[in-house]
Amino acid sequence: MSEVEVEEHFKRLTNNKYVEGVLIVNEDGQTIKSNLDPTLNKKYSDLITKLVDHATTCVKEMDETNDLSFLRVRTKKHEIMIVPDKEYLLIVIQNPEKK
Amino acid sequence: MSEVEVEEHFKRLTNNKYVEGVLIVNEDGQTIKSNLDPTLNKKYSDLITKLVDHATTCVKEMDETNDLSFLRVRTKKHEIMIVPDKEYLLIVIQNPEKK
Amino acid sequence: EKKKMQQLKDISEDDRKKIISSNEFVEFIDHSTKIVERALNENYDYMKDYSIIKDNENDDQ
Amino acid sequence: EKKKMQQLKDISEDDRKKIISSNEFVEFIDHSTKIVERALNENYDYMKDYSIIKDNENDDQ
Repeated sequence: MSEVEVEEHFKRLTNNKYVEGVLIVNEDGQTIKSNLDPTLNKKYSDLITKLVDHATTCVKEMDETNDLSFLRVRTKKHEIMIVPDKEYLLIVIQNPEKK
Repeated sequence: MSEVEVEEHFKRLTNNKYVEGVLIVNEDGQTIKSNLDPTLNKKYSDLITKLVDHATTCVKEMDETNDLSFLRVRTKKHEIMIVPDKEYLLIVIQNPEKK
Repeated sequence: EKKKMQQLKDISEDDRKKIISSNEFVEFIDHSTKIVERALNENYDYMKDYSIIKDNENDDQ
Repeated sequence: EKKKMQQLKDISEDDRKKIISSNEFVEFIDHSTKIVERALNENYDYMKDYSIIKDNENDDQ
């Protein structure tokens, strides 16, 4: 496992024909890897980090022993898939309509 | 279309073997129909209504012309599926592990 | 926003009845339950790592 | 929480390099991309109403 494999995993996602964007941020919303343009990247990282905080709090308040493992935000135009972790977030934007 | 059909749709969900709970609330989080016990019902309706507000705001701030159509909150223990509408929310809790 | 602050009262029985028989509500139920039923019928769980060989998969549970 | 208030600086290049080569990060990428890829490979769109007959389905788009 090394940086090369991280690059490979990242490429496999960005090359997927349904994927419109891939963004990896740390818990503060700072970008580690992304293929989005800077303005979109800033907007998505800030907003989605906050949304994940809310979702995690919501899950914890319902059941202290539970935890958020995946969030799918389907909108009219696309779907945002978010895999949260203690320190990082993987955010992938896809357009399922083409299926 | 009538009350009978609403009941039928509701039953079809509650009878599904993966489904652990079905809850329909209005935009203020007041319960219209539910098969959860009162305490769980209160907790879920309050928390999920707030989460949906956050998710809708997040989607709108990213793109004014977009809209939230479906939210899937996957946790360690179950999955919460939420279909939002102008006035109502359908909330279904399922346990996909059994699949 | 006073209403949100104090403890939110439940809907009265009449209001509930009115809502349930209203067109908007019936249409919402028809539309939203269809989506959820399609999602429920996906018998593929994307969280599960199917690559783990069947027998030791149960040890993970 | 001062950090959150003022405009969040980007990560320095060194920190980014350190994170990308750290075990936790590589494990996170391996685990999380697998989940997303399985979700991406579902070729079934639960939002789509497949019951509408093929030809007039395109008018809905």
